[in-house]
Amino acid sequence: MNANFLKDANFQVRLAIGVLLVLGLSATIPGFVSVPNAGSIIENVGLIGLIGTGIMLTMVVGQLDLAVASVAAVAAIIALSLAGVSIALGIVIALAVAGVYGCAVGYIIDRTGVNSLVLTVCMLIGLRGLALMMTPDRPAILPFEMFWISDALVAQWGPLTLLGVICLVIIGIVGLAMRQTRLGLSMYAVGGNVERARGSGISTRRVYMAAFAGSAILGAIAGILAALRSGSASGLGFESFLLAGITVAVVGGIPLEGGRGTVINVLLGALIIRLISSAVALGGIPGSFESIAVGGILLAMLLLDYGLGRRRQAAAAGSRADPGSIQTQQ
Amino acid sequence: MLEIENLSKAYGPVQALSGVSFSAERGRVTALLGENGAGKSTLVKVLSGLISPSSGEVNLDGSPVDLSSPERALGSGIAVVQQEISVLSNLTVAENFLLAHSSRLLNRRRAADWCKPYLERLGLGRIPANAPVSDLTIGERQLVEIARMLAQDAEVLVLDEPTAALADHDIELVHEAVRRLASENKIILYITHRLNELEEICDDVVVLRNGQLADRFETQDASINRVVHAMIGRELEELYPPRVEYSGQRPEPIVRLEGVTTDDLVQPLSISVCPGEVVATCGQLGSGLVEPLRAISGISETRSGKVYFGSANGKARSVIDGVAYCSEDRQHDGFFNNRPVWESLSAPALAATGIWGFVSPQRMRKSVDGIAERMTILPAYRDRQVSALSGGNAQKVSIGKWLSNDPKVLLLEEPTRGVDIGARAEIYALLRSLAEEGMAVLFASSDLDEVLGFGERVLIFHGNRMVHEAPTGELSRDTLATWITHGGLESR
Amino acid sequence: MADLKADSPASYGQGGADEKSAERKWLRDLTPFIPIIALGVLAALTIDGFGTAPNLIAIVQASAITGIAAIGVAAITICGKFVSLSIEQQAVTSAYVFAALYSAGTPVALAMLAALLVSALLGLIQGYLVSRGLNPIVTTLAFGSALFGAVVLLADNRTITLNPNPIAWLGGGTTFGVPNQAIIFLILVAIGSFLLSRTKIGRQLVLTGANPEAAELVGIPTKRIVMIAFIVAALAAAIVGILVVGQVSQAKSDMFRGLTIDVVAAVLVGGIAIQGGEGQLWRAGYGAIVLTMLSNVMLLLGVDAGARELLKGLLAGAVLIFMTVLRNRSR
Amino acid sequence: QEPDGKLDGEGKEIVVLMPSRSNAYLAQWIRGAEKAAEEANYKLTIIENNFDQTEQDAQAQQRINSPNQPVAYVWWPADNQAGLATLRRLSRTDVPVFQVNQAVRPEAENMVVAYAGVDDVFNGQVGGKNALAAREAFLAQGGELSSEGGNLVILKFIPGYSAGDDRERGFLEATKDAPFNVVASEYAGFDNASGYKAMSQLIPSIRSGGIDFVYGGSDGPVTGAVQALEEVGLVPGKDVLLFSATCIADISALESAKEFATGVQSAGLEGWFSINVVARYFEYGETVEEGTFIAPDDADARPEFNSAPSKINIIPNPQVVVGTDPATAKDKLAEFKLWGETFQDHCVY
Ligand SMILES: Nc1ncnc2c1ncn2[C@@H]1O[C@H](COP(=O)(O)OP(=O)(O)OP(=O)(O)O)[C@@H](O)[C@H]1O
Ligand SMILES: Nc1ncnc2c1ncn2[C@@H]1O[C@H](COP(=O)(O)OP(=O)(O)OP(=O)(O)O)[C@@H](O)[C@H]1O
Ligand SMILES: [Mg+2]
Ligand SMILES: [Mg+2]
Repeated sequence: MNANFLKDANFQVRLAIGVLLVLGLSATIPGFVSVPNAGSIIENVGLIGLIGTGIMLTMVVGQLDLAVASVAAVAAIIALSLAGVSIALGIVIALAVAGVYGCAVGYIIDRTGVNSLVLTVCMLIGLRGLALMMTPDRPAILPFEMFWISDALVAQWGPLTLLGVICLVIIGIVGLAMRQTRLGLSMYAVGGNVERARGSGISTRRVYMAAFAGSAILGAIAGILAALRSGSASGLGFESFLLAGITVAVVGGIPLEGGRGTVINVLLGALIIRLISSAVALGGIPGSFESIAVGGILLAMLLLDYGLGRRRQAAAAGSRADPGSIQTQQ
Repeated sequence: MLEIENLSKAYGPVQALSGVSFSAERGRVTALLGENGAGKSTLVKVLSGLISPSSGEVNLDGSPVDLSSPERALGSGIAVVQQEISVLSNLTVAENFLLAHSSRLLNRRRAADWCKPYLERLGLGRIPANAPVSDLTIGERQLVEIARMLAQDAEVLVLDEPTAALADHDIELVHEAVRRLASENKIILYITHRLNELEEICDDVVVLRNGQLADRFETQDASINRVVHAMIGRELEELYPPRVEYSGQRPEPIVRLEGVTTDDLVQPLSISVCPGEVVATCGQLGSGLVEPLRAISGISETRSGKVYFGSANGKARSVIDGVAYCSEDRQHDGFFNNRPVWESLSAPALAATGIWGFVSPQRMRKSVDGIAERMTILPAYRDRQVSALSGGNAQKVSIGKWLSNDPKVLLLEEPTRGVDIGARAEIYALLRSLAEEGMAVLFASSDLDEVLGFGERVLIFHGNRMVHEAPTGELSRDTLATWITHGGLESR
Repeated sequence: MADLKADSPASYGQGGADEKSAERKWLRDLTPFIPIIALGVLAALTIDGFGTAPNLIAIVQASAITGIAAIGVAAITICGKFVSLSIEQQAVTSAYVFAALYSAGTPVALAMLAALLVSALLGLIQGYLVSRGLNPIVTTLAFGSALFGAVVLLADNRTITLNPNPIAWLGGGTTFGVPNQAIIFLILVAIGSFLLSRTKIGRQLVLTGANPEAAELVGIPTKRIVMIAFIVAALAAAIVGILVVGQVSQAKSDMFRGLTIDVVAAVLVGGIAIQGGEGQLWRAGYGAIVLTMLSNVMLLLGVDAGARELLKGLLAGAVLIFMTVLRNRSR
Repeated sequence: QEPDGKLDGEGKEIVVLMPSRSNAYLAQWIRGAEKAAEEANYKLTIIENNFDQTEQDAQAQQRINSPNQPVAYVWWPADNQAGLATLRRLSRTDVPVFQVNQAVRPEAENMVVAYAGVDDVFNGQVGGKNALAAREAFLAQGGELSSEGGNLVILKFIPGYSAGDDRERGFLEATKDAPFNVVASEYAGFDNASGYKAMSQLIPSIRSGGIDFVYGGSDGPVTGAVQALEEVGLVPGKDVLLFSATCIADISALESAKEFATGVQSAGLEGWFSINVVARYFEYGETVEEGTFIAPDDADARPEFNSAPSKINIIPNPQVVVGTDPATAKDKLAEFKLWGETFQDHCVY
């Protein structure tokens, strides 16, 4: 885990890309540089940032959670179906359900050593079904008199909306926890090498449960917020969350081998992706271009990290050559 | 005092420990010996809370200790260095220390000062606490791990083959640290395959065999024979097979390096190995001793110079040129852990025939029986997964697989690291007989006794260059030690 | 001394060990069949018209498309690269290539060949990237996304309809009452399984999945093998694309929605070890059949769509966990 | 200026928020829309989402916030219900909002200026008419109904897709006086493949009871069903009569009279009509007349629309009955014309 990320080559490149995008788009797209537009970009960076952060948690521990989108759908539906009773209650229950589910997945993975990728694919299928079951003919809707909530969420203060702020705060908290608690550090350890982490006296069970509960809850929050924003949640909804989340994490530079990555990466990735989508939204560019662009940038980032990775190995080999490397490095 | 009372552990069919009972005194270093698969690491894993025993219990100073989880074990005062290196290479040195720290919240600012003294104690003062572990050599990593154990100031310290991957001067540091701990009246369990470590630091000796307590005595009453007998249940006539004396001069070299340099070999190297010869490269870890082997096998790029095979020349493609290479990390790339033994044994032959065409599994299975016999791998195990074998037998598989396409050159890194004395004797005997059949054997080893005992000629490496070459007959252990530590005879 | 040493490992009760592990192995091999047997019994008892030949054929038929794609993907799984998430887009691509070329007047055979070649090329590209160490999941995900965009763009989002449809017999026809799709599916399963267990490349594919480093060291061309695995998967996808064009006589950009997930589910339910290195390709096709059977049964029982998905997911998960646990045990 | 019937938007911008054109119907819709925009001299900006409401919300948000606003928003929600809040936000801007393709929900009536496009209940009713015609033909050619009213299989689109349910509803309304005996109502997707899959799995359990009619939401699933029936030896057009509510892309079943009848819901026409409605709104003093206007299904030429649009504007969906005789089917199709364009022009894209 690289504490001082600014020194990190992967990070610098991505920062550069982000900056270039901003400049390029401001130059080419009319009305791109405007406080409200910045507002909606930040808001959506926050939203997919939440999902990305969840996926990051599982990537850091060397796993991958592919079920976030379905979890988001189920949670959102639960929250809104209970809105009639009390929206707060609905949200609490939805998050609780997500948390329990996440813990269960983490527990199973630790206990049976089953591959998380495929286990969560099964969950992806199953939970999507559950979501459809809960909304047989019409989506769950926010009672009309509660629409003030969704307006409040997107009301702008300068470049910020309540929705954006909530997301960013949560992401910030997660980031702090990852860096300042032993559990956080243990996650990086487990991601680095499970056996060694065990050997170092870490309870992998707690770590996996934390990671998957985390990703489930963050996914649920994202789902609920999005549902509140649009005032309803349908059984088919939120499917774009998965690709968005993974893209954000990878474009942000979180290696899939695990053991590395911070919320900073996620936010950066989210920014890059959102800039592209907002260009699409403002410019009315055909959607096929967007999927080409996103796929392309994803591949580009993979290749970039691959290249940098090899550079680092070469450096390591070099450092092995002269025993004094350690002093010279600093 | 640490009392272990009839501890048993079964892995499915395998009875790794059965009713082991012994006690370790405070202020003394208790050596735990036994051949591969004797159950040492299993015992350690139980003590560290990694696995729960089938039966039995452990008492510390009279009161039972809770070993239900690694944290609990640590909490009740047992700190462990596992056999496999377990410092995390994606974290910094300091973070590795923090992992073992008790508080839930981390204080990163203080971490550095906190772990400094422990690092210094193991001669790692030059390593900054925020250095990523992935920049350290294997040896350094092992030392960091021991330092981390010190930092946990536990009552009981268990070290599972801590020196297996270390070179002499590092080993000395470890011994100092251990002695210090003993003088601090701690309880120390020390596992090793290097019998010469016994008189160096150990006070008591406990020997396991097939998961049972075989013998227990104090070091001063220990003779090598007694130890060996306890370990393998019989006398060992000799460890190293006798040399054959050569009449007349050697045949043409089968491999020649001319002015070869690689990333980790800074000075052009020119050597040659003849058929029937057993040559050792010796040096400390990371001194470049493995580079000739890697250059020949084509694992490392040659920056300059040429590698000649017989008369032909060019980069080795192991199969085609009859070059067999076993890396130092057999678990990682020595065999196919989750496949039947016979598949590993037949893999090179399969690969040698290219990827197009048909094969019959039955015939492949048959074809390896000869090798398996020769490697003394029991029929019962040939259809089992390699993962069910213990260290020694696994090593036999990783070497033996090459016999399936009878190579001309055999390249082995640390051929007997972590292999018990009985299995070692077998492996030496085998290699010798292969050499007599005209195979050239080149092995890299940081175990001086092995080099002197088994090698006929030794190439000595220091600081990524070859500093000396001599027939082993002309070297004493001390001169060799001086060469590899100082790169010369006049000590600076 | 050799013999003495030799029986020391045996001393931990190997006899028992053998029986035990043998019986476990037997159990493990049976595991994946449990769901289909259970399902079959349940269905035959509860539903009239389930046991009938036409229905069973209909099931194989309905699983053919997923199944063919799945045995392709299984090659990737077995060589240790998890799965490809671009199957859907690959199938669409070759469907379009075939349909476009044919309606542009190219002879059928040529159009098919072209579709296969294009798909193989796409597979090769992904295989190359992955064999160089890129993560297969994300690589294929990204590649698929880009590919889909490109195809939709090139096809100008039009549906290409073939009339007359030259390969209707292939996609839709039947021989002795058995749909040709089903026959092709079963043939491919047979061929695949044979290639995997009895050819050099097959064995080396498995070893590559079992331990790439070791494979590399013993001289197995692991990179080439990975690329070949991806090409195989791509070809399977292409076959699927062509067959469906034959069946519905048109190519549309959204004609394979959800195929990828079904394929992955099939591979799992079939019980192929996701970490690679374990043979038996037929399991993928078998998994496809189980899933179809499941949804068929529930459909006949009148279970609604959502519940069907839920059960599908749970079943896949259950098989997966069961397999993993048994695998750990029998070690 | 005075309305002179000549539409001119002076190149002003109309923003369409709609699902992705990766679906052929939407792609064709867009072509029609662009045609209309060009005729009326408007600049058309199309913002696609991947059939995902969250994405569409974000896009709308973004567009609302951008300083240069269009003269009109055209709203095609990815999920009619889930899109409400965003629609509400659009309606809060002082830019007029027109909803298309997905019927306006009651809660949203005062959020949109007008609706233009298909009416799926109406489409369903056309399907119903087709059904009644089919039953007559079936009896006429001496078919035996397996039950009172005849056994019917309904193939819907996908779960949670309102248009499908509306079409079922409309169908049942139209046939409630002489109801069919619905033996199965199953989701069968939008295209042949999914229709085939669904039907071939249904057949075994219901065949024994007899299958007389199959009603599909569109030609897609029906064409698949045709094949499934043939595979088990049932002859479409003789043993079983199939019909749908609207045509889509694949007309092979109709040409061979294996499908009895359909309706012409033309994607291109809908696109053109929708934007034309917007243009007329501005031309005729930004007013709409109350009530519903169903565009006439003139055969030979596109009718003149020279008045303000209505609150609800529905495109025609004329019935096309090809009957059961393969010989005459092609000609019947060839005769058909709507707004001067052929069946092919409308239904193949
Ligand atoms: N995870 C496991 N599953 C099955 N058997 C195991 C496992 N771990 C160890 N064994 C078996 O238990 C026995 C004891 O293993 P252990 O690692 O304790 O031996 P050891 O004395 O440490 O050997 P070495 O000196 O090679 O480290 C061996 O026969 C080994 O094969
Ligand atoms: N055989 C070796 N001898 C000496 N040093 C080594 C050896 N192998 C690795 N190292 C050291 O480890 C550093 C990184 O090697 P490696 O690729 O193993 O890192 P890693 O994968 O992060 O660590 P690990 O393999 O322990 O997880 C190298 O720069 C080198 O300093
Ligand atoms: Mg051990
Ligand atoms: Mg490594």
